[in-house]
Amino acid sequence: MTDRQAALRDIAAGLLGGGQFATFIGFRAGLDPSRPVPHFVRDASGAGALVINPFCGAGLARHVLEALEDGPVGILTRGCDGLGLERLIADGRVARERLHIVAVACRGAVDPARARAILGRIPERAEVDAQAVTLIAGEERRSVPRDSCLLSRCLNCVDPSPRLADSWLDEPLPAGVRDFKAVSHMEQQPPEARYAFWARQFRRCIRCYACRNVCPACSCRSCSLDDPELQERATSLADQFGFQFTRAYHVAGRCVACGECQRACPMSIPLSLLNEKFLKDIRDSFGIADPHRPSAVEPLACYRPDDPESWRGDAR
Amino acid sequence: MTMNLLPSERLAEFRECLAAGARLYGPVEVDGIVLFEELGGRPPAIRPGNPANSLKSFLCPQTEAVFDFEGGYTDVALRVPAAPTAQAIFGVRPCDAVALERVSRVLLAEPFADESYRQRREMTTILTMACREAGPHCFCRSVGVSPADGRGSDVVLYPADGHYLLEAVTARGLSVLQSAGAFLDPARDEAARATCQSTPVPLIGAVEREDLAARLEAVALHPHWDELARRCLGCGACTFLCPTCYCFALFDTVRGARGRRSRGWDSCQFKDYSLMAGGHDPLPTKASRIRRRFLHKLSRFPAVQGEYACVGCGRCGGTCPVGLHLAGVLSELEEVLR
Amino acid sequence: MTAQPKLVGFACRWCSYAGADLAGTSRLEYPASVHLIRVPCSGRVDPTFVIRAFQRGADGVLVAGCHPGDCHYASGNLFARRRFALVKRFLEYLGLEPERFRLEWISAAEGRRFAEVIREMTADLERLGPNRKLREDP
Amino acid sequence: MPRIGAFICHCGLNITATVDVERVAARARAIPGVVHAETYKYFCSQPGQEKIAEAIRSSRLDGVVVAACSPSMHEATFREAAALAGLNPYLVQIANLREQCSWVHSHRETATVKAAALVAAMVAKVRRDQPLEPIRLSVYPRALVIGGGVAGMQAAWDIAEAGHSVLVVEREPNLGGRMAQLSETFPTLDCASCILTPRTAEVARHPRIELLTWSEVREVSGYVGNFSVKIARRPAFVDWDRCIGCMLCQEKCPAPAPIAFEHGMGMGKAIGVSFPQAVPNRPVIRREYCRRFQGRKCQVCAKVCPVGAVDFEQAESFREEKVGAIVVATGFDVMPAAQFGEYGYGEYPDVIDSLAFERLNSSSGPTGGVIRRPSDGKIPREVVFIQCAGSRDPDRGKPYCSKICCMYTAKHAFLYRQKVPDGQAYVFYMDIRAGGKGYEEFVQRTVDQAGAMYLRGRVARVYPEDGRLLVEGVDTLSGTTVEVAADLVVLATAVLPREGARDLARTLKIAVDEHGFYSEAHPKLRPVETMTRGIFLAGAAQAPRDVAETVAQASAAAAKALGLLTRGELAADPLVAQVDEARCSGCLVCRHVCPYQAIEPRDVAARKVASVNPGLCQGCGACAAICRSGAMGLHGFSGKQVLAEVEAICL
Repeated sequence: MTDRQAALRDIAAGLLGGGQFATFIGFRAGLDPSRPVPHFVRDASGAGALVINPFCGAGLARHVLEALEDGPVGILTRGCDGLGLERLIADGRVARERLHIVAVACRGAVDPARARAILGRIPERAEVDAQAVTLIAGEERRSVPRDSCLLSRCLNCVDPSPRLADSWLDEPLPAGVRDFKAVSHMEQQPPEARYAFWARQFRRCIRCYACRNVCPACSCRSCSLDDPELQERATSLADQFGFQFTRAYHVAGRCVACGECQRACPMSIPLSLLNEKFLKDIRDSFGIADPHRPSAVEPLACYRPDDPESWRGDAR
Repeated sequence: MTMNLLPSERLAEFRECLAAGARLYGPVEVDGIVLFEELGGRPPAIRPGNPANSLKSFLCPQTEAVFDFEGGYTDVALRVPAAPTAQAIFGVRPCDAVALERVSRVLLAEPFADESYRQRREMTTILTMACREAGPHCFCRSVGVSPADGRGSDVVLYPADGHYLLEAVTARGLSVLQSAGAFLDPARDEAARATCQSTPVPLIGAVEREDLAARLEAVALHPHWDELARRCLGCGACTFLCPTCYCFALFDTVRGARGRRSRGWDSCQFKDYSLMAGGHDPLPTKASRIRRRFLHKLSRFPAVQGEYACVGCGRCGGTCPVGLHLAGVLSELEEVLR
Repeated sequence: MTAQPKLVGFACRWCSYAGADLAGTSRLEYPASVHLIRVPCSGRVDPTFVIRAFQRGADGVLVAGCHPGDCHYASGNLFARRRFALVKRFLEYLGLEPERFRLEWISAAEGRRFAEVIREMTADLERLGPNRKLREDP
Repeated sequence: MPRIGAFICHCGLNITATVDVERVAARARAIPGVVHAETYKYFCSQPGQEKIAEAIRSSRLDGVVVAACSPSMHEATFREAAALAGLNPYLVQIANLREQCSWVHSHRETATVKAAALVAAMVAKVRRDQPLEPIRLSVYPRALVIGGGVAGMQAAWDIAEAGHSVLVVEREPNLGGRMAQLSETFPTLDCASCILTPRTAEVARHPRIELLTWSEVREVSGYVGNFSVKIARRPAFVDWDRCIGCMLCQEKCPAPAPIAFEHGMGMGKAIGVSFPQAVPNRPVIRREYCRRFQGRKCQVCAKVCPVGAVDFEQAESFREEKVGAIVVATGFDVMPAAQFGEYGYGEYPDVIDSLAFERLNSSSGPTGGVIRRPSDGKIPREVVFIQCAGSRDPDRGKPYCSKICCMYTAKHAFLYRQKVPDGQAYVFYMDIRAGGKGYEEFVQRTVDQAGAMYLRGRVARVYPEDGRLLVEGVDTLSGTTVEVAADLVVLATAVLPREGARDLARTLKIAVDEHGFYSEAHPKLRPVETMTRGIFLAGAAQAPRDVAETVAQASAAAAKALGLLTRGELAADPLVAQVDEARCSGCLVCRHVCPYQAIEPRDVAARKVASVNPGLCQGCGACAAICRSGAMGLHGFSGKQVLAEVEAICL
């Protein structure tokens, strides 16, 4: 852990000191030790503030968009960040050659709220491995199952390491295969239960657009959701369904499953469950094994002459 | 102020009594998140800290009709919505109640009182639960609010072991206590209030109140706002959840010859928030909008109203996707100043 | 008489809209539930059009285009096929009944088929009753 | 504030019979922005159009909705009328109250409510229309004619004579098509080749006509005035530039080949031309019959060729050609034998189809014009002609009338009697359709002078007995069963589109009807145009028709093509995609879905945005549908317009 952090600081300092890079994006300690915050280092002397620990939860990919305005960017990159960067590159928003990707293998990030609830106080440190999470505060060490306190996106993660890298802080971890268990579970619910579930979730939406603003696939210069003729500002349930549908559909086939939308949602709406539904159907219908990993042409911008019409007959 | 004791086991009956004459709202846990919602007989989820949404959901709703219209371009009939009915909100934390008092300073200021807000405010009874434990993001003491603050409340409940001390703060609160008299014990327990008054708030960020406004103004043009803007995503989570943010925008929904003019929450953190018809935007950058939010809450609002437009509820810190906690930002600025 | 279901149809101008015209010139009677919106191609249909129809009270939505291989623009319906295969499943995932959304291939020569699809879909919608989903609390 | 006018057409009784047009007009008036609504019996008429024009002027309308028949009928009419009155023609929308409302619904109340909703949708749409100007396109002054039959040759000739160059692509080695297979033509009994041969020669000689036979159109891209065509030429295995047309190769070739031209009645050679007067007079090797290609030693043709033109290594070659207009004249096929089991077609050699009978009649045919039956070469004494073999038979064949059969059967019966004076022709028919100049008279002559016996009824079956064919049928006029012992049975098999017509339609991106015939843009008003601008139809590829009609239509198609070619520049529909550059993020996902390669990146203020070439764009809207930000718009079908229509319908 400390080795990686030291290496990261060295690389960042080197990049910024070399004069070619204007910004290095990573994390630094926050007000609360369980909530490090995204940090933008501008010169080599600031690299010492960078930290890596299991509380580093926020996605960093989206931040390169603005940072690139100042010049080339170095960025600490986990698997999810890497997919986000791939998305931005595929969308023509980011030039690969203007990035220096410092890859790190990630075993999962701790959800600070769940960790605090378990410990009864703010944890100061945490250790994450393939089996368990150890939360530490003062003299207290508590080992708990991963699924009790990791961010939900980390529990479903199949890309612990980025596919793009310019330097590595450690050995890459192998990629896995997404199982879409939560989507399958939802699909098995009766339609009325599904509707009741989503209506309840969408009702809560406050339209803060955090889900969109944090999303590496939502990098449009201007968003149709901001155009009142395309998306009314009203928040009736009908409008909430319209908004949620449009957000999810606009990332269909483009979502990298980084889970940032769900992490960012202040109302805890399970947005990943929407995105993953599209991903699962793309995998099943179009034979694309890993639809969350960006490809040259996105699945809805191409076709095969023999695409299945398996949905035909569903209605009758 | 009239004070009474309510035995803990009679709390449910007390709530039922409240629900008899008004829609009763309170914090409940739904899908793993605590929200103010209509209780509908569910037991309230009283936890340290605050529910995700604030009381403005009930006093300045996310969207509300201003009027309905019907007709063409020249001959239009208007219909204003029905007056609000009575509502009571139970389990409010003192900071949220104080926030209502702050918002009312603006929205009820004559001669331009906000009629819709006024009607709702008058029909709303606030039953506050003083805090015996602070939430993870609370910093009320940093901004002059106490865990036992009664401002903005009608009734404050001070929890003690086995009972609650009930204090009527307003005439409306008094009548609530009178109508619930059957459950109440006229005994007094000053200690309950004192306990809450001394509830420790971790004061994360250790915001120094001294000269805060002046010190903020001193860094108003500091480049650190640009750094904050790099991190900020420009979403509206902080403002929409903030109990003291009251900005709204008007919009029309038109359906053929009918339509509705509504108002809905707006956020100063949104691009185009202050875009003017002529194309000028006084807050053209994210940095300018963030700075505006902080200066408004901690300097400009106090300059006019004498109090911060922040009650330390901690929602912004708890929900900001990139950890832009108000107290955290202040401490960063302190660093910058040094 | 009871109120008819409201069926919003997006029809490609070359095939399905022309097929509906042929149903007209052939005087094939079908329910007045359907209201066609003429689009250049089924590939023009943005799924947000579909959701908007449901939001505003449509009981069913039909997207109709040329048969695969017959698109006037060669490939528009093949993009539509992919897109609406996903959208259809997604709407069902949100709880909507499958009968309420259909994607059909109807050529300019298939007036009879157009009438048949409208009859079928209207019967389905009548059986399901008015749609409240995507609009109202359960 | 918008100023929309709504014009609700009665269409005589067509709309008013089911829709209460006055109520529709009243509902329209209640829509904000509608300042004028009126009804009239025929808005498409001159007085009707004048009413619209008058309202545009007097009410200062900035949008017009005409609620009438389908926009495919009169959208252009009303747009022109509006333009004459000073309103931009693209501020006109049509609500389809006839084909999609009054004609298909009978309940007056629901039809009226629906009609009002359709009008409201168009009002919502027209409010969001923008005034547009047509796009100017250059026209490449050359035509492509696909098919070298009589239709293609006529079209090519007319275009070339008018001064424009033409490229004719023919799939067979030689020009002539179906007509070259015919013996005589009805009703005049002119020799078909006597008519066709001079025309063929003229076409071949014409300085502005280029012939590409033994070739096929493989790919077509571009748009009206600017098509790009990829043509594949099959290997002839003979260098036609060297070949002098002596046909020694054909003479000496030892391998017989059943060439399509003889329609099963005679054999040709593995190398050679289809018929003696073939143009171009150049042979091809049909490799499936050639001994050398079957792996045997032969090469006789190469040995006898005086100029060494035989080239067994020749491969398929391709060329790209640019043309401004395309005439499709691919002709017809007849229904294959397998369809007619009850007539013994394909089973008994003396049951043949009419095209085979033409070959037996032809003086250049396999029998030298003597009618001999295939089985034993005997001159048939009794011939039964069965009409409507596959036509007018919705259950097992085609529902349509093949149109030419009544006349050519009469011709066959007539010619047969001329050649076999003691022979007897019997014709089983359903109805005699002899509309046309001199046609009915000709049928009468066949009955009166040639003594043909016309029997109204269907043939139940044909079976062999004692070397003859027994034909069992019903004479529905007398109500008796009829049995005829015939030497030869001739079936008037149904006319079908040419094999491969559907594939070509896909290549050209034009529509076919349910039977595979090419669809015209309008059955009455645009009968030779397709829905794709710049592509025209001639001959039986569109529907069964005879030589005279084919030639007339070919000239019409030529005239339409000339209308384009002579202009040099033309105006195209401006309903194309356009980019809001301020909103475009430059992701260029639109490029992937554009079928016309009409989108290119463009640098604007140091960033990349999508840019649409309006000449290439055909307005399909795939780009607009996939653009998430709404930066890609489509004139006439913008997202906001469609959403407004949806909202209006759902009110």
